[in-house]
Amino acid sequence: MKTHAKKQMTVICEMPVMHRITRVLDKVPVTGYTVFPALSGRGSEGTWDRDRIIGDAGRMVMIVSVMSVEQADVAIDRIYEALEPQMGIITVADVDVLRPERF
Amino acid sequence: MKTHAKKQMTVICEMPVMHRITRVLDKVPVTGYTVFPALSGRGSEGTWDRDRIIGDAGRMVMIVSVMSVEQADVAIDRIYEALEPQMGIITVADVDVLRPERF
Amino acid sequence: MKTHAKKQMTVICEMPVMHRITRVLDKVPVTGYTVFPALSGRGSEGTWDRDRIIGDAGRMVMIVSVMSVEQADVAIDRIYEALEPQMGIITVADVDVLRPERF
Amino acid sequence: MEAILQLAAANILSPPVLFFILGFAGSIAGSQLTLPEAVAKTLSIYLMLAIGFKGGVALAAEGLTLALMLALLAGIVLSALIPLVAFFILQRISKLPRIDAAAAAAHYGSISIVTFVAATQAVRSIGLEPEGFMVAVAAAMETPAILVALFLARSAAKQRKAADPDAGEGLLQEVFLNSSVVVLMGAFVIGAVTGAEGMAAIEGFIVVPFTGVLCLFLLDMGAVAGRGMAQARKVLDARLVGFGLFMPFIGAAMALPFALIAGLSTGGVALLMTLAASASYIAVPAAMRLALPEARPSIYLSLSLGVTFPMNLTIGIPAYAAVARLVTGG
Amino acid sequence: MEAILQLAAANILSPPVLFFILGFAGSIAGSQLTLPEAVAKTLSIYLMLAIGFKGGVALAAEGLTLALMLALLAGIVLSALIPLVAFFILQRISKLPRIDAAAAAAHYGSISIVTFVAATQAVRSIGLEPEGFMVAVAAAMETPAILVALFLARSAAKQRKAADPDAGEGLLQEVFLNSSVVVLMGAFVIGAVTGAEGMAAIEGFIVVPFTGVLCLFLLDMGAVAGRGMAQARKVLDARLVGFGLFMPFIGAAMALPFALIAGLSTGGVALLMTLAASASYIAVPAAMRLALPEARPSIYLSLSLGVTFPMNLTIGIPAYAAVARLVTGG
Amino acid sequence: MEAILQLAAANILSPPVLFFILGFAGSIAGSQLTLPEAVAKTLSIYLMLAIGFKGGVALAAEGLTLALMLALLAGIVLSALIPLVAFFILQRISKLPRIDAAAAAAHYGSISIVTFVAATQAVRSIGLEPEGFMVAVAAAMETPAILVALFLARSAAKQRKAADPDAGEGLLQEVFLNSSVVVLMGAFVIGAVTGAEGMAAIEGFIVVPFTGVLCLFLLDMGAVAGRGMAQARKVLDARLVGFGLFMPFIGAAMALPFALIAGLSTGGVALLMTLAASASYIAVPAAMRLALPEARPSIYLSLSLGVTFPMNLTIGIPAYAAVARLVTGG
Ligand SMILES: Nc1ncnc2c1ncn2[C@@H]1O[C@H](COP(=O)(O)O)[C@@H](O)[C@H]1O
Ligand SMILES: Nc1ncnc2c1ncn2[C@@H]1O[C@H](COP(=O)(O)O)[C@@H](O)[C@H]1O
Ligand SMILES: Nc1ncnc2c1ncn2[C@@H]1O[C@H](COP(=O)(O)O)[C@@H](O)[C@H]1O
Ligand code: NA
Ligand code: NA
Ligand code: NA
Repeated sequence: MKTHAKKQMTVICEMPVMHRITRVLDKVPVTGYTVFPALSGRGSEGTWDRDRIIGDAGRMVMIVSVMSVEQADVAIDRIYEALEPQMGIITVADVDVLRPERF
Repeated sequence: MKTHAKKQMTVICEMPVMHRITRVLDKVPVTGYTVFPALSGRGSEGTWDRDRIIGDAGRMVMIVSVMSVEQADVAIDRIYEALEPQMGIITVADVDVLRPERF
Repeated sequence: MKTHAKKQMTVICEMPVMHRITRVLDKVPVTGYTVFPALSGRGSEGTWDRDRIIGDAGRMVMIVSVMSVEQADVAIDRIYEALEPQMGIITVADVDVLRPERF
Repeated sequence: MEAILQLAAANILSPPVLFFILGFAGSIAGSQLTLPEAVAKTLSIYLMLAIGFKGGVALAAEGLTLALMLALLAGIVLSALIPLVAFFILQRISKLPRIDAAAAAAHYGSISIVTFVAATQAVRSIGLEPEGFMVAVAAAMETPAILVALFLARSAAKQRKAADPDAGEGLLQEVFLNSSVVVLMGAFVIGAVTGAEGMAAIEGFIVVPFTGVLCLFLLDMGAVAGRGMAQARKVLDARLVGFGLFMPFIGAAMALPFALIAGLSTGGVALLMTLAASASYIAVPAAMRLALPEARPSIYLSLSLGVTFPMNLTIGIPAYAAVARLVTGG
Repeated sequence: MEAILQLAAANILSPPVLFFILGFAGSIAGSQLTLPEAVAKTLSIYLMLAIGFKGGVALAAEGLTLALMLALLAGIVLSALIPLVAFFILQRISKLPRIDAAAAAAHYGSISIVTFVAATQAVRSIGLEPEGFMVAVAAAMETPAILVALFLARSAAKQRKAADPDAGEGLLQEVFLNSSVVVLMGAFVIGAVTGAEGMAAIEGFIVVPFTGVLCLFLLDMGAVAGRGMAQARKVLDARLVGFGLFMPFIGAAMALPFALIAGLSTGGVALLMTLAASASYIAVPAAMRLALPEARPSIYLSLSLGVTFPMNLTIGIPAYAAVARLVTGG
Repeated sequence: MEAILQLAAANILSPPVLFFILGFAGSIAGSQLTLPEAVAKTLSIYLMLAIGFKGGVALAAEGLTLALMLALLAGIVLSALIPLVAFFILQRISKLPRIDAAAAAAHYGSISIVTFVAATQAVRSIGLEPEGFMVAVAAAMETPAILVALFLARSAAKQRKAADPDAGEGLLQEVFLNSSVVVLMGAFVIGAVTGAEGMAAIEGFIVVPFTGVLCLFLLDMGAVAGRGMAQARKVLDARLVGFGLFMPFIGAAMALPFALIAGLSTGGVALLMTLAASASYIAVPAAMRLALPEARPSIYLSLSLGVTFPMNLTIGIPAYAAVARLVTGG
């Protein structure tokens, strides 16, 4: 089956910032995204653990969105801006997809 | 250390459909897969949030399976068929693995 | 925006072994990692399901760490050693990142 | 009539319904207030365990009666009949594709266990003692509707079996071993076996905090329903909303003669009407995603969760109870 | 003085505080003992629902009084005033950047609902009956501090609005519809509406197991606070730790005249002092991550969770209660 | 003999055991019925908190006795001795590699806290009052077995220390600070400190709903054990299954003389026998994954969870209680 080259953008960010990022994605616009909860981690501020913090501050999630190369070009700058002062990381990777009509 | 080129197949699909996909993977056969729960997301039908829906309909999971290029060729067609009328996305990416004897 | 080539190392391992792996990452050192909980899966020992096992044995997590190529070279050997007798898989993939100063 | 209004007011002003309204209003105002998935799932298991066990204990006191058999039969027939009526009405009043209509119809044949729990509570609070076996009737009504809906949709759905010979497997398991039926009937049997002694052992868990737990759960359900209603505004036209509001009364009306023939008490009549009036939003949607993936969940979930469920909880239940009292003179 | 020590001893030796200490000590010793996130979140909703409902029922018995209005006003003024004082002190005694000082100050204007719950429990256990409406005062004090902190930090923060015109949206929702205010005030209103009858229906859930649930929750909070304290050692210098220990007493002292003017009962005075003394660690940190991302959470969370919270729970509450008794002669 | 059968019947027909059987049967029939991980973890913390606290309160009433010291000693010795016996038997009757045998043996030296809770409940329901300090004995028996198993397996295991000097760290923490020991002993001490007064404050949480919560938890454990048993069929041969069924009786028999020497009451004797008979399935498996990763979890988890646990819960407990009565004449 023929597959089609797309970009997968992944943002690991804090829960309170999540909506800021998804609002950016909505405006690109991309066709969709999925958010995954993290369990624990370590960064420049030390370690954290979902069950050992309370509230949303410091709780990380991973936002995954598959999109075309053009959309990725637009999204990258805007996400950079929105996340700039915040903790977290942004990665872009090449993926092949089935059902290209969905992106 | 020498690494070995494999394919990572990722399917984001609804919970009720999950077993249909893993049954397909079992038959390829692949050596294994791991399923991750999603927290929320947006697609063509709008947004969803794990804590704001009840039941499994509309609840998405991500199935990740690392396999050889040959297995991926087989898996792709069958997963396409199984997922065809359903929501969700299918991606394939290149990864290098350690311990190739496990795939 | 300019992106920068990095390596994303992903380890799917059992919960009790998690700290062994993160200790290895701390020593490389990498700038951070994030751990995600798995829901269910299948491997050489058969299937498992988060809600159907008790305790941490057999419960899998995914450790994701983005790092430079040099760090990846170091990390790979050490993780291999730490995980050698254990269940689970190790993959390395190419990703581009924003904010390279964070890695 | 005055009695009916009093009943309705008492129902609306009870803590469970007020917490439901709180969740509903909060959700529409945009609050993030919901229980975590894991807890909501557990609370629903708790409610089923408690209501099942109490039903079983009541059965142990009452003994097996002909009414039980008749009521079970009535429930199964209703569950199979209501989707046909609902499908017919939907085809007439709306332009829904056949497959969406069949999927939506299935929800009305099956039941909402939370609506059943709330009705049991409400009916008891006005001094009626429904038959313990109504729990078994509820369990029996969960699934026949699904099979009828599959039959209704067959011509429209593609032949998925051809592609995956095991496709039906997951579906059948979903339908017949879904955990709500297992917990409900299991606790019912355990309650019947252990009787008053068993009740004494665990009433500190299943009776003492029951109404309060129901409040907490309905707070969450209110938030979910509020979201469903927001969705409903986008995807449902006036006719479909009308269907969601009136179909329950048609179901309840269909149940009335069955309830009387089965010789149920006033409380039992009210509960059978409520069961018939209620629409599923857990078991049937999951089955539909497998069996009729082309049917749009936004339609059937908005209808059952965003329109019918809140209507039943606030207006429906006191109305059915009032009718049951009128008709039986209870 | 002896009375104060007795009070302190009774407080420390009560099961809730002992379970807090257990969690705290276990966490420092390195145990993995914590409740899962989903459960901790639910327990905190339970505590707010219970305390809100009880407050509402009490209000229904007391009736609306002038004191209620005055106390609400006092709470709002205190919540706005305390951050200014805290900010001023922090600027004097520490070298914290302006933005960190503003963020930390906001926490002290807002409140910790768990501290409030524990204080209510402690105050009741020594025979005082605080006003039911103190729950509404607690809710009213949650947010003004946040707005004041934003004002304080404005000059330091970059103009994020320019980059994303919707940036404020999430923040306002976070501030005004955060679920603790909705549950607390919603349950309060429902309690006021359903009164003694509503209480009879759900006291098996919100009264019978209440203290025990609080123990379980404080076990978990102890573990979280222990971790916060371990963090505190790394990021806070002696002056900041001192701030975390003494600022509560300044807040409590500021509250005292307001409480007396509002004509609160002895229990009410103790609770208003506790509210003023307590520091937020849920609502305010989340708002700060959005509004002042450059402020370091390690500073403000360590202060409020690792220093102030345990101090209040063990020493602060009995001290405020003792002062309230002395001053009111209650 | 008749008395024994009566006891067994009463045990099997109690709600907790019936819910266990429901979960077990449902799981084998293929139902998806389980509690979410987060809730199951919390319920097990609740059970330990409640049983620990009750034990402490009982100790406060009884006072410290020589029997306590003797029982603690007996528990520790048994926990170290049983793995040696189990290892010896496994080496004789099965062809398990040395390392698998050592890992499995460790499970039988340690304990299952749920089995202990169920036994306490069962023993109380027939009118026996076991010593409060048995909780401390349970906690003391959790870990010695693990150390013995490491010793047994040492020759077989590779020298992992060489590769990672910190490897042992996680293990020791897992072994000595695992949360079940912390909760159990912590609640025990708090119960002993606060005594009857503390009990009055929280019995609405730890006594009133206790048996019902146990039912809910055992429903889930039944599902987990049912899955373990399905696994057992695949990986265990008849001899290993036989080991899983009979080893508990050997452990119980070993405990009997210790219990009598320590001068325990009838209920205490029954509990020490149960502790010796039970096999760990939480703490020890996690430790084994770290210490002996080459040992197959499918073997030791199937044995302890799929064979021994259900046997103890249904047949074992009433048998040990009956023997304890016979021997002590209680
Ligand atoms: N290199 C990395 N790879 C994966 N996750 C990371 C990495 N660096 C940071 N994180 C995640 O982002 C959070 C915040 O990190 P930081 O922005 O460094 O404070 C950490 O707690 C991790 O969960
Ligand atoms: N482009 C995408 N990237 C990541 N996840 C997606 C994407 N599109 C859809 N999804 C996920 O799949 C679900 C269903 O989407 P859809 O098939 O468009 O209805 C969404 O709610 C998302 O969780
Ligand atoms: N090829 C694979 N792709 C993704 N996950 C895998 C794969 N193989 C194993 N796993 C995961 O690792 C666990 C242990 O597998 P194993 O090491 O084969 O016993 C499984 O239960 C899966 O969760
Ligand atoms: Na119905
Ligand atoms: Na304050
Ligand atoms: Na044992």
